[in-house]
Amino acid sequence: MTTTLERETRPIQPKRVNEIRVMVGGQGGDGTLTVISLLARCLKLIGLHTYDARNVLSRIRGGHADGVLRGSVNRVLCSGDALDALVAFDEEAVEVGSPLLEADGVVIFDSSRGPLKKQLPPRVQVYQSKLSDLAGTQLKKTLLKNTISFAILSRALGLKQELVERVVKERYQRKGGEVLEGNMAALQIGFRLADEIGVAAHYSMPEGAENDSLQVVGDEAIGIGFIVGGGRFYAGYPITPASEVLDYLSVNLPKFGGAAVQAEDEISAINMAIGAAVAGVRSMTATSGPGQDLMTEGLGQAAEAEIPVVIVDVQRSGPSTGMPTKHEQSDLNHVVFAGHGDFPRLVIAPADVTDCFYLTVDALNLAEKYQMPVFILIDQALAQNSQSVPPFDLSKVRVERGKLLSQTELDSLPVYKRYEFSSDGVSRRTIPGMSGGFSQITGNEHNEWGMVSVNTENREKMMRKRMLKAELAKTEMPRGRFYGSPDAKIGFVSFGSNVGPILEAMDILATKNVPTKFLLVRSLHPLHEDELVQFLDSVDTAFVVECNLSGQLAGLIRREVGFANKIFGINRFDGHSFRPSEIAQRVLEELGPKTGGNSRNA
Amino acid sequence: MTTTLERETRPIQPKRVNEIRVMVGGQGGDGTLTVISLLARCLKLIGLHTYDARNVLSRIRGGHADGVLRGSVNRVLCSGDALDALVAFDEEAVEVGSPLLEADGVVIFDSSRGPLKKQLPPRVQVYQSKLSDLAGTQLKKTLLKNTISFAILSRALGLKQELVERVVKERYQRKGGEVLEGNMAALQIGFRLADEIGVAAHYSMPEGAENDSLQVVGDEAIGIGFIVGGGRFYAGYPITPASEVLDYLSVNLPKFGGAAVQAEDEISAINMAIGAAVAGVRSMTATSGPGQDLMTEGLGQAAEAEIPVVIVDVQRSGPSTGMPTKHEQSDLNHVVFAGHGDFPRLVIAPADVTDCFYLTVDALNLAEKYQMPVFILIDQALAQNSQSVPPFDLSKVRVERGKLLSQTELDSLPVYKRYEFSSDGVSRRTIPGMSGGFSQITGNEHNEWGMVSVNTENREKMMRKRMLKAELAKTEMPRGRFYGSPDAKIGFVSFGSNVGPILEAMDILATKNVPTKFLLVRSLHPLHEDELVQFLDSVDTAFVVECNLSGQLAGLIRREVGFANKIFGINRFDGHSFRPSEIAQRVLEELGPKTGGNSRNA
Amino acid sequence: MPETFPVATPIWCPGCGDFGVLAALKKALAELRIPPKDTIIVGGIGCSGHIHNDIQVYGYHSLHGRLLTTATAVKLANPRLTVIAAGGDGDGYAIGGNHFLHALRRNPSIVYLVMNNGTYGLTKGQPSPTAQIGFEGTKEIPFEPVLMALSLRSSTFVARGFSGNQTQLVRLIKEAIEHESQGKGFAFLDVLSPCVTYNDTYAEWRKAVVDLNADPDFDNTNRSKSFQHILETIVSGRIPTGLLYRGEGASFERNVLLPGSEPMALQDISPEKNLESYKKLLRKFA
Amino acid sequence: MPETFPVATPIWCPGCGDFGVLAALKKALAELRIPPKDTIIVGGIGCSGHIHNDIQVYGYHSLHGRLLTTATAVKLANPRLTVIAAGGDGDGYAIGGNHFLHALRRNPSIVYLVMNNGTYGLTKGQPSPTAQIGFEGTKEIPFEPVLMALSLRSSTFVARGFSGNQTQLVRLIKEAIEHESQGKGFAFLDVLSPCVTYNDTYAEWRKAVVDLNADPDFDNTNRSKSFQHILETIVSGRIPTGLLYRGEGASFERNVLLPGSEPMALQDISPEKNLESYKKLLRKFA
Ligand SMILES: Cc1ncc(C[n+]2csc(CCOP(=O)(O)OP(=O)(O)O)c2C)c(N)n1
Ligand SMILES: Cc1ncc(C[n+]2csc(CCOP(=O)(O)OP(=O)(O)O)c2C)c(N)n1
Ligand code: SF4
Ligand code: SF4
Ligand SMILES: [Mg+2]
Ligand SMILES: [Mg+2]
Repeated sequence: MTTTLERETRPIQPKRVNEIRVMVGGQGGDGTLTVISLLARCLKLIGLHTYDARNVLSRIRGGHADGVLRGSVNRVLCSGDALDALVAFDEEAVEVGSPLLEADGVVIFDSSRGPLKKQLPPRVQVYQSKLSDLAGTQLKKTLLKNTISFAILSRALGLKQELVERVVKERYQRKGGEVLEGNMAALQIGFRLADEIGVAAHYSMPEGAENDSLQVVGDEAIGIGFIVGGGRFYAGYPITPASEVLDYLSVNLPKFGGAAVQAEDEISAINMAIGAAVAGVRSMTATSGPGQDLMTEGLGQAAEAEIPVVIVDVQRSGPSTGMPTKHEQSDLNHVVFAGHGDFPRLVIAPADVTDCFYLTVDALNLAEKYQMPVFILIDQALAQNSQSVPPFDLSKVRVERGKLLSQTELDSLPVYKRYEFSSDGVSRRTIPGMSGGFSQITGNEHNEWGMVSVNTENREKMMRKRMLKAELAKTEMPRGRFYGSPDAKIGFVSFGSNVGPILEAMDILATKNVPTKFLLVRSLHPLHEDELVQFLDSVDTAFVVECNLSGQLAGLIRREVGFANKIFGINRFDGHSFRPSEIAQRVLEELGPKTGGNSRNA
Repeated sequence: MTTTLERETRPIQPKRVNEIRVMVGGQGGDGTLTVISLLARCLKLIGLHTYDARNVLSRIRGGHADGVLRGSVNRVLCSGDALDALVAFDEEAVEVGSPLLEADGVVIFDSSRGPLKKQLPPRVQVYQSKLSDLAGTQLKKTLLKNTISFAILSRALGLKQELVERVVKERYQRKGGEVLEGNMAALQIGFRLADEIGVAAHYSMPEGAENDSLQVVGDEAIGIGFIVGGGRFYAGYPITPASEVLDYLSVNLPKFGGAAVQAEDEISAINMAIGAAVAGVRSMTATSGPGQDLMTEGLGQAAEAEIPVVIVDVQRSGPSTGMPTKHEQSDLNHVVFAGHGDFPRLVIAPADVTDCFYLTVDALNLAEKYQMPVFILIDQALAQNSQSVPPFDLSKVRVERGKLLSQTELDSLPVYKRYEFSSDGVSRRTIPGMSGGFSQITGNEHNEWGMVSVNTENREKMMRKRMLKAELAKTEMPRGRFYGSPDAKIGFVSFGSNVGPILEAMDILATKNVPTKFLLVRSLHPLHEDELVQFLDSVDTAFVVECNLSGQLAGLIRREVGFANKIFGINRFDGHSFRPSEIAQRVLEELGPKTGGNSRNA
Repeated sequence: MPETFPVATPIWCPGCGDFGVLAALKKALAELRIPPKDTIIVGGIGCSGHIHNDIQVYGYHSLHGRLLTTATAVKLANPRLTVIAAGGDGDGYAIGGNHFLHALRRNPSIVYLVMNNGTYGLTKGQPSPTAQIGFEGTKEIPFEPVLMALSLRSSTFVARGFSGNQTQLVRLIKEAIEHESQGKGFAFLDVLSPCVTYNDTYAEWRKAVVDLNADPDFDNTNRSKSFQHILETIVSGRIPTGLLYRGEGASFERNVLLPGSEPMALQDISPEKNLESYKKLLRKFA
Repeated sequence: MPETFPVATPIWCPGCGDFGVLAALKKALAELRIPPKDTIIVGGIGCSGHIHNDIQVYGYHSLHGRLLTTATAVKLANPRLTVIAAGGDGDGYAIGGNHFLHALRRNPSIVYLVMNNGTYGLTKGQPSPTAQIGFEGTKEIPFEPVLMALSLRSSTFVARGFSGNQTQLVRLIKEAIEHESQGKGFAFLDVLSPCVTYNDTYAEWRKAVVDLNADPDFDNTNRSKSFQHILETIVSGRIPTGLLYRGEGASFERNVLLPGSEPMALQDISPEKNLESYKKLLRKFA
């Protein structure tokens, strides 16, 4: 079989760009996403920052899957609005990716199942060839089409061949043997193919030295933060998109004398986390919506019995089994309100991978200082998309264990009561094995000793004691971040991974002379009312941007600080993150012809 | 052993009353509460209405337990503020009951373990005797002290001996033999004892013919409503204070070809209810807080898969295991917000036993018409305290099955799609066994056929379809009830069993020249904003009365309609229901010296 | 007859054992002439748990691990239906283990097909309770569902098949469905169904499986003997398959339902229908 | 030494079997000289689940049915502790059944005492999975926890005692605690502990119990033989008691924890302590 790279004959001038956006699409499970990670590594080595996003189905093989990589001289926090290049292994991938292509974008198409059918705009450059067939005949492994395509892509992006070879080599070094050889051979085939028919360098990116940033996904950053923050016991049950926390900790916790247990279900997971905490270990569990539901009872137990435990909720499209691999931010109500009875809890919402690391350490400290459950609420995009982040600063990490007594401290006490009333509501803790520290820890209402009690006075005091802790904890909860022009009368309020698209939407709006500002909320419960009141007071219209239908953040804000008539919701709930342009567009639509006008209530 | 009924020598004149309030207190599990139910029966037979309340510990024997019975010529919905008579089997019962005693109240005390120590106010009449000892020596069964005390009590209350004998006979007829004889003998001993030492008739109640009201507790009324409303499948797991629903239905459902299954846990219970509903049966489950937590995932499944199921939440003191036998209203947030993702649900809050019956029928209809989960939210007091209610009117019961197709209707369709889009969001339902009605029912996001789908357009439409149903269902949800003077500027807003104490508090306030009005909310989700807005607009201060610490109803109201600056919370969370005087007192305190003034924000 | 949902193409990876289970199930249903309209498949959550999408019968996709308790209620609601629960080993033995235990205890007449691959396919290859020692670092001795099923004195049908042995599998599924249809109770059938992507055990399993029904010494009506035989087989490194135990006992629906009453799902529940008995309910409180 | 919580008076009804369990447990702990400060009792929810309040050791009152999974983690966190889980049959075999199964599968070194009375005492007498046929309308064959425990190939200690036989019970509890303390795995001890209020089985049980360890034919090291012996005993209307099975296998904590590492609960987790290894974690992402 002869391979032809059908090339159109326009002369190409490499475009100088500070940013490059590439999609690779094909069938789930056939390794197309590897191309994304190889490219990410290349770009890092020439000093760029990267962001990647994956779009897969809840099945292991087959069905459309794609990944987008964005490389930039600046840190980026979303995949943006458009694509410069598209590697497509089938027609469906072209359907999905081409609407986003820049007018002069590049398409690399695997024509093994026939030439490209889709009609593309005239300036789009299409390179097509039977990549899979080529890999099959020459390398006996059709999956190596990926590496072949990567070689071609690297040419179109103007990347140096040595760099590309180094990255592929590094990547398969450990596997060695056939795997390494096959991939290196595939690269050469790709380069030859590109040479043969003269694939042009369409882009030229600024090349610098490798930057020192880390490429990490949110789930992993939480895992790292957990270990560094002194966490030693983790229990979890597999679930998309939280499994990466389990995976990461299963490999890494044992090195530190810790353990990551795969529980039989999420009920077991949270109760194991509770058990380890009772014994004195910093512990955590992570799951997504369905698992969160099952942890509800354990949550109340941790609160009532005053047990420090960190719960990570990685939100996906609900309700119920929903769309397991898809993005959403619709568990706010659940994490803030779920569970019978009144009890304290803290809900922290990291907005980027850096936050995921530092706020996990904070969560561990808060849990132990205030002896209560602390949620880390993230979303699928933040959990699974990798970001370039500055190296985590280990010197900033503090482990604060609050009123956990040492044996010496305990020895000096005349009386030890696990739930002793105190001015800050926090009682001293002992752990089993300490002499003189006997305690009864219970989810029943109890007196200071931890003995079951229905005494009405005691009850009232215990309820207030627990609630007081949350009020005091609030003073240590992460503050929001402010962006934009202080004088703007149009504001955004949002949380989580929306920070990326919103910041870029603000840039777009600025170019249209719509100055905006933005309050990124990072504590969802308790809310910092002061920052919200100040912000909402200062704007005419506040767009509350969230990936859910009902406006859960907007609801929390109305409940806690009011301002219903200034709040306008921008909501998305189709399983995907916002795009910057879409947010800008919705704002412009809402403001109508004359910008800055007051908007109607959502 | 000789028994003496130590009697003080003031001459007694029977007081004519329209109402009588009696407490019987002793150790848990020793049958003292039987006295309450015997008395309730007597009062009904002379035409009075009754209300009883029980105060027990979460243990089977031992520890203080008491019951209060209130009989009145009017319907009463709480146990009120004071006691006319107290039967105390130990000193602790006197401690508990005596503070509530009227100045000229009566105490009947079992002095088997020594004469009464507690000093009581001078006008209180104490009759003490070694009742248990007497029962032990004369009847070989100390527990018969209860029946002895009942005889004495009946004298003090001025009840006719034949009536008392009839009631005791009726009560033990079925058990017959020794039990019946023992109790009848105990009665005689009691009467003789009373005669011997001349127990006076302290009260005289209006005696009429037996009234036709039913004496029912809320849990049972829900059980009856369920059967009459066409419910045939119930699954539950034992839990206080919801077990009575399981108990009632276990006995009665089988008679109708239905089944009440004791599941292995609450997760199983809700999934069984779902399974039966999928098969076409009206189904229900009931539990309390800890079980509700475990049902969270099932709730979302029912909503996403559009399965009609009724969930009864009988609130008790939370959080966690909390105080299992104690009253609270602190699951509002949970039932309204729990569960990951956005999905529709309905929350109905019956306020009295009559509501429990009719609103259960409504819940079944709403669940099936709108194909979604419907909560019936009640509280321990409503669930377990018995009220005299007018006989349920069976002619008012309708069974509306919504879009459940008959085979004939199905036959006439060209296409059948389980989740077909429609103008009201409701799709036609078939049940397995129908020909041509194949459907896929799933908790994954799905297309109209019920096949898993992540198509973005479909997703948005399906989300809106489900949410639309709740909006339309709202028009059929129970409206609130208004009480009091329309012109009053002081308002109450509340729900559930608080209706009793609030109505009486309003009477107290009226006597102090503080006119009030009251909106009793009966739909908690969706809320009827219109009635709230209208009510809140019309008052200066709204006291939101609820048995929880954090003001959950107040929070819901702020979230949905605002008015934060008019709302003032009256909260109780020590495990007991409000007393009328306490509510009145708190209002007066809040209003300060000049009534009607504007109050500060809670 | 209205047009109904288009049967889906399975989502499974090429070569997945579940294809064999689907094929055998279809064949068994067809050969037994079970009316599709009276059949409902209750799927679990997992790769395996999509099987109900691939057959033209009624389908319900349960919550993860909850298929058995749901299916039990479907049966009570309408004993005339053929109720088949089908899911994975993670679904059934990890998160769903308690419902498995209680289904065995109650003995409702439903078929339970477990596509057992020792792993969580859909979440990408974590070890399940039946994972072999060494798989993804597993150190625990694998859970043996057939032994556990035998340990409940109320179990009436315990079997194991292999997706790679269609003849045997079709036979076992047919026997399971017959057990169910005749109201004899819970027909439990664990099917070895390899996950070629994450835990490809085809070769090992093909070597290790042994059909105990082919052994004349094997008595599948004696609970302890069967237990012993299975245990010895396992200890010797082989995998016992076949109809491993068959016993008798009242089914759950028989124990629970009023004999001779109309299935709840088909009852006329209009209030007029039962007015007199409803009045009786009220009289108890008068 | 600080004054700590005052040991509670049991909440049980006079005559409740749980008094016997408490007495035997106290005796066993004392005789083995287990240091109270290194002992933690994890109680379930139920009448039985209050037992931890009645002994001066560390106590944790778990959620209903969750005592085993909690206790497993306590053990992993600090294997030096003596971890005793103690609860009811509703707690352990109904809602908690799955954790029972998985504790048997994982074999953590903890003692599990079930106060088995065939009923839900604290919620007023509903039948539990072990309720005898006829109790409160029960029609299902009672669940046999000891048979199920035997059916897991990883179980290492399966026993049954009777609250009415203190000598045997103390011996069994001591053996269970020794199994746990020596890190041999999960020591499961079902104790017949009658509920005199709702299901008073004292008389029947006293008649029916038989100590299998007294039978020279009984081999408690052979899983299938023990299974058979127990089953036959039950079928003949008697109740097998004694140490019913003792086997060997790696404990969960041995499988999971880095050999020789300091118990997690006692580690110094200040960041300085591990700075170099933490830096290594970061380098993986650079
Ligand atoms: C409550 C809950 N927890 C976790 C998950 C995620 N999840 C989906 S499938 C699955 C396991 C699948 O394993 P198995 O049942 O063996 O099926 P297989 O894919 O191997 O066929 C899990 C854990 C879920 N859907 N729900
Ligand atoms: C999730 C949950 N469901 C139900 C209950 C109510 N509950 C308390 S104790 C109990 C059963 C007790 O039975 P068992 O474990 O046998 O203990 P016993 O009282 O018989 O000793 C139940 C169902 C609960 N506390 N939590
Ligand atoms: S991942 Fe495994 S179980 Fe899932 S479809 Fe693929 S081969 Fe089958
Ligand atoms: S109810 Fe039964 S189990 Fe509970 S304390 Fe009383 S006798 Fe014991
Ligand atoms: Mg599997
Ligand atoms: Mg019990």
